Amino acid sequence: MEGYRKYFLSKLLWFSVTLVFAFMLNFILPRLMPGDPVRAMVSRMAQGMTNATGVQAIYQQYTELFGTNKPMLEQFFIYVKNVFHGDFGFSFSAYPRTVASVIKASIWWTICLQFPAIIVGWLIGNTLGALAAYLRKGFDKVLMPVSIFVSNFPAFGMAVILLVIFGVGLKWFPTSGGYGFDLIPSFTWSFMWSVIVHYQLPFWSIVLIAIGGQAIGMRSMSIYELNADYVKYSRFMGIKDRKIVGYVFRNAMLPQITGLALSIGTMVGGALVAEIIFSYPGLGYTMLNAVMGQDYPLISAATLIITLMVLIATFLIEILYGFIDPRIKAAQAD
Amino acid sequence: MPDETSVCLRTSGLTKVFGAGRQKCVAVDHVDMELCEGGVVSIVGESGSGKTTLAKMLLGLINPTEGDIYFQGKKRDIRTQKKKQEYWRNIQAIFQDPYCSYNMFNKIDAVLLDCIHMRGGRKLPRAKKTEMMAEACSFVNLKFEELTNKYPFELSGGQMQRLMIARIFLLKPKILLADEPTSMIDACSRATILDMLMQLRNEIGMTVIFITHDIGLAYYVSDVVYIMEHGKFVESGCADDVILHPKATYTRRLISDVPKIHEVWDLSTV
Amino acid sequence: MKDVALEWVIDMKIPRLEVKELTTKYITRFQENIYAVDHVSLKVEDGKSLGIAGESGCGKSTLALSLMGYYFPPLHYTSGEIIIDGRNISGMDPDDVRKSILGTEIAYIPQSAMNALNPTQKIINFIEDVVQAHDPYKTKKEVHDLARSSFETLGLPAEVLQKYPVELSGGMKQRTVIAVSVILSPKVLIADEPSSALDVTSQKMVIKMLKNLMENGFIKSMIFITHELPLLYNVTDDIMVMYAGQIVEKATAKEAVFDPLHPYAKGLMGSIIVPESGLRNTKLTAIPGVPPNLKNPPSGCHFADRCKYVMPECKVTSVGLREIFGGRAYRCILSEGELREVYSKEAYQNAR
Amino acid sequence: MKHTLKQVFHSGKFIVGLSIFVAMLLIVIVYPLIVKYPPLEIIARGTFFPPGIYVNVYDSIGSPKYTLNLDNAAANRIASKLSDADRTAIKEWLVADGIPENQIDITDTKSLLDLWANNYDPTKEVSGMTLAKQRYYQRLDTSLRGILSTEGVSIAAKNAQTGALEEVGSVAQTDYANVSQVPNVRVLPLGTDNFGRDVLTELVKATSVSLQIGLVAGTVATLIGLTLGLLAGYIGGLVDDIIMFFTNLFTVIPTFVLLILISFSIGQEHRGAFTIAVVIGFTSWVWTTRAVRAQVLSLRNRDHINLSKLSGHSIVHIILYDVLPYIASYVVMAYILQISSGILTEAGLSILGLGPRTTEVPTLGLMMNWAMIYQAQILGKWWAYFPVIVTIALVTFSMNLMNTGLDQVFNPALRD
Repeated sequence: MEGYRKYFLSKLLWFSVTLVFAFMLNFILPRLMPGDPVRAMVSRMAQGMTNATGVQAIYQQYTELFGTNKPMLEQFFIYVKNVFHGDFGFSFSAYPRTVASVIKASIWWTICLQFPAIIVGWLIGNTLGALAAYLRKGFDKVLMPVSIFVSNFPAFGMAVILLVIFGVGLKWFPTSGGYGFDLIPSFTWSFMWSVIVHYQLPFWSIVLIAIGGQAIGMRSMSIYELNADYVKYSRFMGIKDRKIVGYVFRNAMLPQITGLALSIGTMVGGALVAEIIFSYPGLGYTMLNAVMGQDYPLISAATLIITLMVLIATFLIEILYGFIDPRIKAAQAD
Repeated sequence: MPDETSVCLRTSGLTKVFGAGRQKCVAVDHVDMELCEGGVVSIVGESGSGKTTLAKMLLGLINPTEGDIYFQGKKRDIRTQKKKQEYWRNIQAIFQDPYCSYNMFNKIDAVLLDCIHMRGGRKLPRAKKTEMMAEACSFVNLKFEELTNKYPFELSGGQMQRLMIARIFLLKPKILLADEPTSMIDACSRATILDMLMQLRNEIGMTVIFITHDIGLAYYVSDVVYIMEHGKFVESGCADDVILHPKATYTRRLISDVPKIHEVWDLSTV
Repeated sequence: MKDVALEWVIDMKIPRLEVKELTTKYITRFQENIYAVDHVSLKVEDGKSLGIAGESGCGKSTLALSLMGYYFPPLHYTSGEIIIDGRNISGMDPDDVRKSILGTEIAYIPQSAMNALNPTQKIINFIEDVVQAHDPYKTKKEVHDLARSSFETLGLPAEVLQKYPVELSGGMKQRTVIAVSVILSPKVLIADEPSSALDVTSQKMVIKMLKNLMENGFIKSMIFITHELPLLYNVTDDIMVMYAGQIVEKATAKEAVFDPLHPYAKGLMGSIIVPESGLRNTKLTAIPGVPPNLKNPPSGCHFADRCKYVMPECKVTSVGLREIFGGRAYRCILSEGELREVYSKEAYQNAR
Repeated sequence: MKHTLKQVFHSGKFIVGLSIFVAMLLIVIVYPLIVKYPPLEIIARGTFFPPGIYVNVYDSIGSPKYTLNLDNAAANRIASKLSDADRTAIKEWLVADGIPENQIDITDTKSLLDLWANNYDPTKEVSGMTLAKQRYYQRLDTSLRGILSTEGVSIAAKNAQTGALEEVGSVAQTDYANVSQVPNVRVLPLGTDNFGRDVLTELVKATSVSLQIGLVAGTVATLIGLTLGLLAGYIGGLVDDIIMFFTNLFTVIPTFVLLILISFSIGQEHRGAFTIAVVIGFTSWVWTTRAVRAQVLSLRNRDHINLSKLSGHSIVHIILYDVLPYIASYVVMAYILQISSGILTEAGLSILGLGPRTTEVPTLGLMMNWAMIYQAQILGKWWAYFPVIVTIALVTFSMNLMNTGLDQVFNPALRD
C-alpha cells in the first residue's frame, strides 16, 4: 500500500500543477489580444445588441471582473477567486443570463453524453482489437483496415452520416436537440423517452469514432504480449490457450487504460463537434453559439470547464490504473 | 610497485553518483588505480558493480562526480571538444555488443576511414588509404575487398568484433579499453579475438584495460587484476596472486562460485 | 519380492524419456523451412541427467522446445517420436498432451525466468491455474496447501506465493519458476539455460536446487541445456554436443570434456576458460568460420567448412552418428582410431 | 537501407495508402490546369442546385434543331411529370372504380395512363369520396391531358414597335438540340452550394488548401517536436525535466479546447489559413516530442554513439549521422500523422466557426461549416457535404494506411 500511496500523491501533485497551469493559460491567452481586451470584447459584441444600458452594465462588470486597471498578478488572483465562486460574469449572447447559468444548463448533457460514449467505445474497441490479435486471418484482415478508416474518419463526418441515414433517411431517431421541442424538462415518461431517443445518434457517433483507435492500439499491444515469454511458459505448464489469452488481454488492456487517460482530451474535442452536428444542448453546442454570438466570457468559461473535466477524468483513470496494475506498485516501491 | 614514469593512467578518489535524494546510487566509490604502460589490467565485477561506469569515466564519456584522472602524469583535461579529440587519440575502446557498436547506416569503409582521418590521414591519397585499410583488415583475418560496400550488420558477431580490432589497429592508441569484448561471442570464436588483441598489444605496445564479469577470462588475459564490488575495489594485484590465493572474502566467494573442471565445485557453500 | 525385482528390471530397460529421430522446423514469414532440430535421438534413464551443449544457433533451445511434444508456430513438428514412460506422445492429440503430459510428466524451465511469469498475477494464482488446468476439481485450499508444502520442501519462503513476479529478485524469480515447474511432480525436467542470466552466486543456488530435486527424487531425470561447458560438466552425467541442428558427440560428462572425439567437440572443449592454476599456460582453441545457414544446410558433414581435418568426401557424403562402445557416439567420417591418431599427431607437433 | 525501402514498397497497406494519396494529389494539381473557373465565384442565383449538366435554355432554342423520333420520348416526358403521389391517387381511384388491384402497376406509366384514360369518368360518383378529393381528380385529369398533348410550343417575341407578341418560331415535341452545339453549357458534377458556387471546383481548391494547412501544421509540429525530443533525449538532465514537464502538461490539457481559445483570441480578421495552420502546429507537437524522446533515450546508451564520440565527432555530427537516421522512420511516421491530424483539426475548428476567415479561400472544414449552417444534411442536399466528408476521410485514411504500413515494416513484432 505504501507504494500506491506514493503513486497517488505524485499523481495528485501533478494534477494540481496541471490545474494551475490550465488556469493560467485561460487567464493569459485572452490578455495576449492586442488592445484593451474588455473594450474590444464589449464593442465586438455590442454590434449584436441594441440594449445600450445592457452594454454599459456588461462593460462595468467586466472591468470589475478582469480588473484591467490593476497589476497582472492581482488580476490573476481576482480571476481565480471569481472562478472559485462560480462567477464568470454575464453572457453576451444570452444576456441577462450569467455565464455560470448557461454552463450549468449544458454541462450535464455533455458529461452524460461523452463519458459513457468514450468508455463504451473504449470497451468495444479493446475487445475487437484483442479478437483481431488472437483470431488473425480473416477477422484481422477485415477489422484492421476498417478500424484505420473509422479511427481517422472525422468525428463530424461520422455524425453527419449517422444523422442522414438514421435521422433523415430512416427517420428512426430525431436529428437535433436533447429532447423534443414541445417538451419541458421534467421527470415524466414522455420526456425521459424523448431524451433517450435524442441520445442515441450523438452517443453512437462518438462510440464509433472511439472504437477504431482503441482497436488498433489494443491489437498491437496484444500481439506484443502474445510473443511474451510468459505465454510460452504458461503453455508448457499445460494451461489452456483460452486462459492464456485471458492473461494476455488483461496485460494488454492495462496499458490501454493509460492510453485512454492520454487520449481522452483528443476524444472530447471530437465529441464536442459531434454535439454541434446534432445541436445537442451540451457544451459543444453552447460553444458554437458563443462563437457565433462573439460571446467571449462564455467561451473562456466553457474551455476552462472542459479542461477541468478532462483533467479530472485523466486523474481518476490514472488513480484507477495504479490500483489495478501491480507493476506500478512495484515500480514505486523501489 | 611500478615507478612513476611507467604509469600512464592513474585515478584518485574517482567517484560517480547517479540520481539524487532517495534514488541516489553510488556507482563508483572512491576508486584509485594505476595503470602501467604495456600491461594488461582486468577489472572484474558482477553486474551492477560499477565496472562499466568506471570504464566510461576512464574513456571520458561521462564526467566523474568527484576525483581525478591523471593521464601520463598530468591531470586529464577534456573540457573542450579539441582536447577530447586529443585524448581519444590516446585511448580507445571495444564494446561488449558488436551488434550495437556500429552505426548501421555507415558502410565498413566509412568506419575504417574515420580512423585514418582521426590519425590525421585526411589528406592522404585514396590509394594509400585503401592500402592502410586492407592492411588493417588482413591483420584481423578479414578480406578488405570483400568488405567494401558492405554494412557491418552483414557480418557475423565474431567478424564485427574483429573489425573493431582492425579499427584499433589503425588508430594505434596508447590505451585500449575492452569492455567485455567476448561476452556476446561464441566460445570457439573467443580465442581468435583474444589472440588478435594480444598480438596487437605486442605489436604497438599499448596498455589494455580488460573489463569482464568472467574471472577465468580475466585470469587468462591479464597481468594485474582488480576485483570490484559495489563500486569499490576489494582486491587487486598480480593475477596469479589474486586468483590462486584470494584474500578478500568477496573474491574468494566469487572464485568458489564459478564452476570448475579440474577442481571440485563445492555446492555446499551456498 | 519378485514384483519389486521385476519393476527394477523394467526400470532399467525402459528409459524415462526416449527420443527417436526427432526433426522439427521453423517456418519463417517468408515460408522458408529452417530445420533447427535434425534427426535427434536421445535417451534419459531414471536418476540420470543429460546435458546439451553447443554455441548459439545450434538448435539446443529448439530441441528443448521440441522435446515437450507441444508445438505452436513458428515451430512445427516434422517427424520422429518422443516416448515418455513408454507412451509415444508425438502422435497424440495436442489437448491430451497438454492435459496429461505437460507439467505432470515433463516440465520446462525457460531461458529467461525474468519474463516467464505473468507480471500481473500473484505466484499463487498462477499455481492455481496450473493445477486446475490438469485437475479442475482441486479446491483452492488444496492448491494452496500443496503450493506451501512444496515451496517449503524446496527451501523457498512461503511468502513468495503472495507476491507478484516484479517483487522478486532475479535469482529468487528463477528459483520460483523452478518450484512452479515441479509443482505437479513431473518425471522429466527440461532446463533451458536456467542460470545464464544470473550472477555466479545465484547460479550456484539454482544449480544446487536442481541437484537437490534430482537427489530427493522430486524429478526422475533432467535435461540441462547451456552453452557454459564447465557448468554442464558439473551438473549432468552425460553430455551431448549439438552443431547445426545435429548431435555430433554423445558421451559421459568426463569423456565429453576431457576426451572428445568429434573435431567440433574437441575445439569447443579446448576453448574452456576456468579460473584454475595452469590456465595461463594452455592455448585456447579457436575454430574459424561460422556455422552453416540452416535454411539450406550443406549436403555433406555440417561441420566440413570449419573442420581442420576436412577431406574432399566430407563435403559430399552425409555422415551418420557412429555408436561406439560404452554408449558413446559421434558424427564423423573417421573411425575412433583414426581420430585419435590425428589428434595425438597434432598434440605432438604442438608440443615440439 | 535499400532493403528496408524495398520492404516498404512491398507492404500492401503502404502501397494502397500511397496510391490513394497520390491520386488525390494529382487531381488537386491537374484539375485547376484544365478547369479554370475561380473556385469561389458565385454562379448560381439560389441555393443548392443539384448536380448535373446545366444547358442554357435560350441558347438551346437558338441552336440547330434535329428531329428524332424516339418511341419512349413521350412516356419519359410524362413519367418525369407524374409524381408518386399522383400515381398512388390514380391507383386509389381505379381500385375504387372496381379494377382489380393486381392489374395496376403504378411504376408502368404507359399502362397506368391507358387504364386512366379508359376508365376515368369525372361525373362518376365514388362512394365515400369528399368533394375536395373529387376536384383533385378533375384537376389531375386536365393536367394529364395537357401532358398527353402532342402539340409543340410556340416561341413568341415582343415586337419592338407594337409591343405585340409575334410568333418567331416553334418547338415540336420531337425537336432535339445537340448539347455540343449549344454555346452555353455548364457541367456541375456536384451541383452548387448554399452560396451558389460550383461545389466540385470549390472542393478541389479546398482540398489543396487543406493539404497545405496540414503540411504547414505538420511541419511546424514535427520541427518543434523533433527539436524538443532530441534535446530532451540526448542532453537529458534538467533540460529533459523542463521539456517533459511541458510535454506532459500539454498532453493532458485538451489541445482542441486550447485551439478554440487561441483561435477566438486571435479574432476573425487575423485568422488566415496560414495562421490557423501555424497555430495548429504549435499546439500539436507533444506526441512527436514524446516519440522522439523515447527513441533517443534508447539510442543514447547504444555503443555506436559512444564509438562515434570516441572517433572525435561533434555533438552536431552525432545527432545528424548517428541519431537522426535511426529515428528517421519514426519521425516520418509521426509527420504523416501530424499532417492528417492537422487537416482534421482545421475541419473541426471551422465547423465551430473558428476556422480561417471565409472570404479568400475555401477549406474542407469551411465547406462543411457552410453546409451545416444551411442545414444541407436535413434538406437532403447531399452534394454539399458528402463529397467533403469523403475527401477528408480519404486523405486521412490514405495517410494512416501509409503509416500503418511503415509501422509494420519498422516494428517487426507487429507483422503476422
